[in-house]
Amino acid sequence: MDKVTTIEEAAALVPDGATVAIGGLSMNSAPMAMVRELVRQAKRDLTVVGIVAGMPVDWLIAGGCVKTVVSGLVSFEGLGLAPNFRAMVQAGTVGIEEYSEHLLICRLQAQAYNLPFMPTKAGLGTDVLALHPDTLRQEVDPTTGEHYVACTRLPVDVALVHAHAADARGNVRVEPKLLWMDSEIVNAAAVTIATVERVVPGREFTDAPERTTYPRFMIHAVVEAPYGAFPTSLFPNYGHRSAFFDDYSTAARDPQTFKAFFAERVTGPPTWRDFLDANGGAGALLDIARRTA
Amino acid sequence: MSVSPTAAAAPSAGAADWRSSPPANDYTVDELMIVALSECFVDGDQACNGMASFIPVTAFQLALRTHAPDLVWLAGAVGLDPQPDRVPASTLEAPLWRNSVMYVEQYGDFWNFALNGRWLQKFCVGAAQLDKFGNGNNSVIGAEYHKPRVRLPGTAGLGDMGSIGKQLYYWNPNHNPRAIVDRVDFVSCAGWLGGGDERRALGLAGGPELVITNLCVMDFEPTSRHMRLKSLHPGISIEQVQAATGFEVLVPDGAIGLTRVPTEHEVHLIRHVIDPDGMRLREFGK
Amino acid sequence: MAQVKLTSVAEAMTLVGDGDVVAIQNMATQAAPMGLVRELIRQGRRDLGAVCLVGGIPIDWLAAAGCLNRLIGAAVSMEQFGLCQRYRKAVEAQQIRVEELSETALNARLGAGARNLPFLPTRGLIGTDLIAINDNLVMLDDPFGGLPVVACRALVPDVALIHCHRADRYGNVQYEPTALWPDLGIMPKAATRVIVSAEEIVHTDVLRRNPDRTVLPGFMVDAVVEIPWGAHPTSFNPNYGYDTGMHLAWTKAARDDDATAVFLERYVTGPANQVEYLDRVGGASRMAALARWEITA
Amino acid sequence: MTAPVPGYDCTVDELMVVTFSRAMSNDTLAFNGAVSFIPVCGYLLARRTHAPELVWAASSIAIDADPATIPESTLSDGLWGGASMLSNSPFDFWTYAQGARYNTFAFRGAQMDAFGNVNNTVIGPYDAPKVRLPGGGGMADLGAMIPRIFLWSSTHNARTFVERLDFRSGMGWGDGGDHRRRLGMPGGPQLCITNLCVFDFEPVTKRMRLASLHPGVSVEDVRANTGFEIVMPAGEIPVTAAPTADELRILRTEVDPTNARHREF
Repeated sequence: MDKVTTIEEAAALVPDGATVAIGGLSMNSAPMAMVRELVRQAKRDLTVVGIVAGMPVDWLIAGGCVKTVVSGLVSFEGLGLAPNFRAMVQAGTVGIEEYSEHLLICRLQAQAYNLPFMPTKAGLGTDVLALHPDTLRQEVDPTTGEHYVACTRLPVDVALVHAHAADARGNVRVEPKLLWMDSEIVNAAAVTIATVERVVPGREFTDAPERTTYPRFMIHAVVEAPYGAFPTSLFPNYGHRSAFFDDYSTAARDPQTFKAFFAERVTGPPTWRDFLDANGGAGALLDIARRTA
Repeated sequence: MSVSPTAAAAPSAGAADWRSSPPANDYTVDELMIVALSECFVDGDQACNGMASFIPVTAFQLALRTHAPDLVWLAGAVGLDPQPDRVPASTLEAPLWRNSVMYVEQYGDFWNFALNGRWLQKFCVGAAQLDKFGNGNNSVIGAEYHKPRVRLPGTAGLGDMGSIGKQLYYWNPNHNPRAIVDRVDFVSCAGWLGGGDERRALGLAGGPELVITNLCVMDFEPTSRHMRLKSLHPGISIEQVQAATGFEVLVPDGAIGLTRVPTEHEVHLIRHVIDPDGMRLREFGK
Repeated sequence: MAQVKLTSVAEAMTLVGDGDVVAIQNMATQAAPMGLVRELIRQGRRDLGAVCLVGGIPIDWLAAAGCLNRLIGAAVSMEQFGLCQRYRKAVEAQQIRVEELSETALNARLGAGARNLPFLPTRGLIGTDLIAINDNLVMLDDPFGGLPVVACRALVPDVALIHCHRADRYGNVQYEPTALWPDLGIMPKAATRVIVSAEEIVHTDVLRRNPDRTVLPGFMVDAVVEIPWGAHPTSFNPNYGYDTGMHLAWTKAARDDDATAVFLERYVTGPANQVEYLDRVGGASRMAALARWEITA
Repeated sequence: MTAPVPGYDCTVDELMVVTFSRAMSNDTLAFNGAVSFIPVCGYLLARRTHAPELVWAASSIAIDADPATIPESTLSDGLWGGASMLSNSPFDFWTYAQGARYNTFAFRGAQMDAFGNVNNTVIGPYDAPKVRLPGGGGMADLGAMIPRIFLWSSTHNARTFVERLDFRSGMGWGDGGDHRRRLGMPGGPQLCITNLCVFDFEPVTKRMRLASLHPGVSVEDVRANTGFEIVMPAGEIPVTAAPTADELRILRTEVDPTNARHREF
C-alpha cells in the first residue's frame, strides 16, 4: 500500500475543527511545509496541540486557522515572543489551554495507553491545575498520602511530524534517533501525516531496522518535503534560519506590513520549493547547512 | 581518583589556576552573575538547561573548567557531557551538543531522569516574574488569566521542575519592580508558594534556593521562606535593590557581604574560551 | 563528566547486600548479566529478591544455590529448554515466594519507582486472579468517572544488574543496534544502585562517535566491570548466540541434587576468573561456534 | 513427526497452521510470544497468500520480519531477519498493544477453560503450588487489551481443557456473556484451534462451541478429551476444510522449511 502522496492531498486529511498536534520542539524539527499547506487550504477552528511550540503555531494563528492552542509554551526562544500568538491570545480571539510540559505529556500518554488518566507530580502547587478542573485533578494516594495530579486523556485527530526518511509503505525514520517528544503525539493520534526529507527504498529500512522510529501502521500519509522543517532546524541536517525569524518578528510590528509579508513570504509561493526560493534560496540553505555535523 | 576528559581537554584549566588567580579589574555584571551561578553547581551534580539559557550554560561550563570537573551537564536536555566549540545562538540546538557521549531522548529517558528525584536535583529558572516566595511566572501578566495584559510564552518545563523536588536557582539579568514582585500574577513554577511550610505540606521537596540578578544575590529566610538579601554586587546599595524590587526587601542582621568578584582566570575563560561570541549578552538585550 | 566507576567484579558485587531486591536483565535465553550473577553466587548472598521480566538460567542458578527467597516477575522459563527446574522446585517447596505480575504491571511498578510516583496505572490484569494475590496491585476508580484501573505500587529495586556491549570507565553504557527489552529501558531507572558488566571497556571518545547508541548515562551507574562473554550461556546479539549444550547440560544436572552441586561447583563457584570459566565451558572452539551463532546443538 | 490427517495430503500441524492462517486478514496487526510456532507459521502463510498487508511483529519486537527459517525459539532474534523496524518493548510495543493498534494475538495455556481463559501460572493453590508454571508473562495484559484473541493447543486433552482453571493468568471471555464488555475490554477470543478440532465461541454465552472436526475425529473423541461441556452447533458439524496444494507448498518450502512447528508436538 503506497502511502506517498502530495502535500495537498495529505493536508486534505485534516478537517476543519480537528485537533491537530504538531511535532518538533521550539526551534527544532517542526513540520513547517505541512503547516504552510494547512494555512493555504484555509483550515478553520483547529485545536492545535504543541508541547513546546513556536513558529508553526504562529503561522496557523496568522492564517486564521486556530480556535484554541493547547501547549506548554509558544515562543521564538531567544528571538522573541511569537507575535500572533501573543496578540490573538491577549485579544481573546484565540483560546489557550496551558499545561506544563509533563502534564501535557501525561494527557497524551493516557490517550496512547488507553488509560482513563495518568498520574504525575509535575504541576503540583502551580496555578495551572486550577485552569483545568475537567482534565486535571489533584489527588492523594490513600496508601502513602502522596499528592499527585491525575491527567485525563487528550485525543488527537491528526499528528503532523517531520522526519528524515520514509519508505513507500510508511515506515519513518528520525536520524540518528528521535530526541524530541514527537512519539507522544503520534501515539495519541488517530491519524499521522509525516513529511520527510527523502522517500527512500524499503531496503534502507530493512538494512537498519533498529533505526526505524515509527512503523508503517502508525503512519497514514507520507509527503516528501526537502527542507520541510525550514525555518526551524532539523538535527543533524540543518540549523534554524534566524533571518526568517527576524524578518517575521519585524514585520509583525505592523499589521499591514505583516499581512503583505505573510502573503509574499509564507502563503503566496505556490509550491514548497517556491517558498524556499522566496526565503533566501540557495544561499539560505547553504547558510543553515551543517556540512560537518 | 577522579579524572575528567572534559576538564583535561580545556586549556589551562588546572585547579591551581582558578584558585590562585587574582580578582579581575575589568569584569562585567554578566560575568559576575555567571560566576555566582557557577558556584552553585558542584561535583556530583547533574545540570540541564532549557531554551535561551545563556547564563546557566556558560556557568556550567565555567564550573566544569574550574571547581567542578565532575559536574554532569545535559546540554539542551539532550547531549550528555558535550564538548561545544563555543556557546551558540540557541541553547536548545545541536551546536551545543557537539561530541556528546549520549543523546538522551525526551521521550522515554529525560522525563524519567528528571522525575526520579535522585538526578538533576538542581534546576536554573528564568522567569518573567518572580515573587517574594520564589514563585515564578512565565504565563501571563495581568490579574485575569483569560484576559491577559501580556501573554508570555508559557509554563513548559517550569511547571514541572518547580513541583518535582528540584532546588531552584533563579537568574534575572534585569532586576526591576515589574520582574521581582510581591505576588506573581500566575504561578507557573511552584516556589515556596505562600511561604512558611506551605510547600512541604503539599509534599513537595526541594524549592527555591537562590536568586541571582544584575544587582544582588538573594536567598530565602528559612522560616518564612521570604526572599532575603544575601550579597550585593560591588557598587550596588541596599537602596538600589529596594527601589528595583516590588516588595520590602528582607535584610539580614549585620553587614551585607559583597558578591565575589570574578577572577582574571574566570573572566578569561568566559570571554575567550567558553563564550567568545558574547551570546550571554543577549540576555541583557544586547 | 562523571566519576570513575570502573572496578573488579568482586568489588562491584559487594554493592549487593543479603536480603536485597535485585533486578536482573534477562529474556528467557537472552542477554543476562551472567558474570555478575555468578559472582553473587560465589559471594554466597542470601535471601535475595529477584526482579525479572522473563527470567531464565540466572534465576535457576540463583535458586539452585539457595540465594533467593522471593521473585517479582512476569515469567520464569528457558523457553525451548523448558521450565527452570530448581526455581520451580523451590517455589513448590515454598522456599521462594513469587509475586507474579503481568508485563504492564511490572513496567508500571518499575516506572512508578523511576518517576517517584506512588503508583502507575494499567488496564491490563483486570479479570485475572493476579490482582487478588498481590497487595501491590489495587483497583482504583478513575477520578473523572471513567473505567477503573489497576494501580501498581512503585517498585524500587536495591540493585539493577545489566550487561552491555561497551562502556567507558565513567559508566556510560552503549548498546549495539538490537532490540531493547524493558529491562534496559526501565529497570536501571528505578533501581537505587546500578551495576553494569560490559563486553568491553572503551575510551569515552569511542562512545562520542555514536552518541545515539548510548542507552544509560554514567550518572545512573554505580559500578562498571569488564566481563567479555559476560552473558554466556545466554545469547548476546549480535556478538554470540546462546549455548545450547550448556543449557542442556544444566537442565540434565538440575534434575538431581548431587549433579546440581557438581555443576555449580564446576561452572559457577569454581572458576577463579572469566578466562577460567570460558575454558571450562568449552574454550576457544565453543566461543568460535557461538560467535557464528551455531546454536542448534 | 506429527500425525497425517486421514484423507488430506497433510499432517495435523499443517492443518492447524492453514486454519489459523485463513482466520487472518489484510487488516491484521499481530505479534507473537514464546513457543508460538503455529501462530508464527500462520501469520507468515497468510502474508504470503491472502493477506499481503498483514503486519506481524516477530517476538513483539521485529515488525514485518521475514525470516528465512524459523528458529527454535519464537522469542529469539533468529526470527527477526528482514524486519523494517526493531521496536523497543517498553515504549513502542506496549504503546501499540495498550492503544489497541495491534489487534491480533494468539496464546495458549497449560489450562484453558470453556470461555477461553488461560492459566500458565500454577497447578494447585497459588501459595502452595503442585506445579509452578513459567508465569503468564504478558497474557494478563494482552487478554484485556487485544480485540482478536486466538487460542491453540497441540495437546487437546482433559488436563488442558478444564472446567475450572486453578488460576486465571489471562482473560478470555471471563465469566462469559457480557463480562468483557462490562470490564471495558475490546473484542475477545475468536477461535481455538486444536489438534482435534476447531472451536468458535457461542455469541451469547461465549462458551466454546464446536465449529469443525478434523478428518477422522468424532464428536465423542473431542468430548472425551475435553473437561467441560462443549456447546454443539445446530445442524451437522462440518469437517475442517482441507489446505490447498499452494498453501502446503508455501508452508513447507517457504515459511517453515525446517519444520520448526513440529516442536509443538
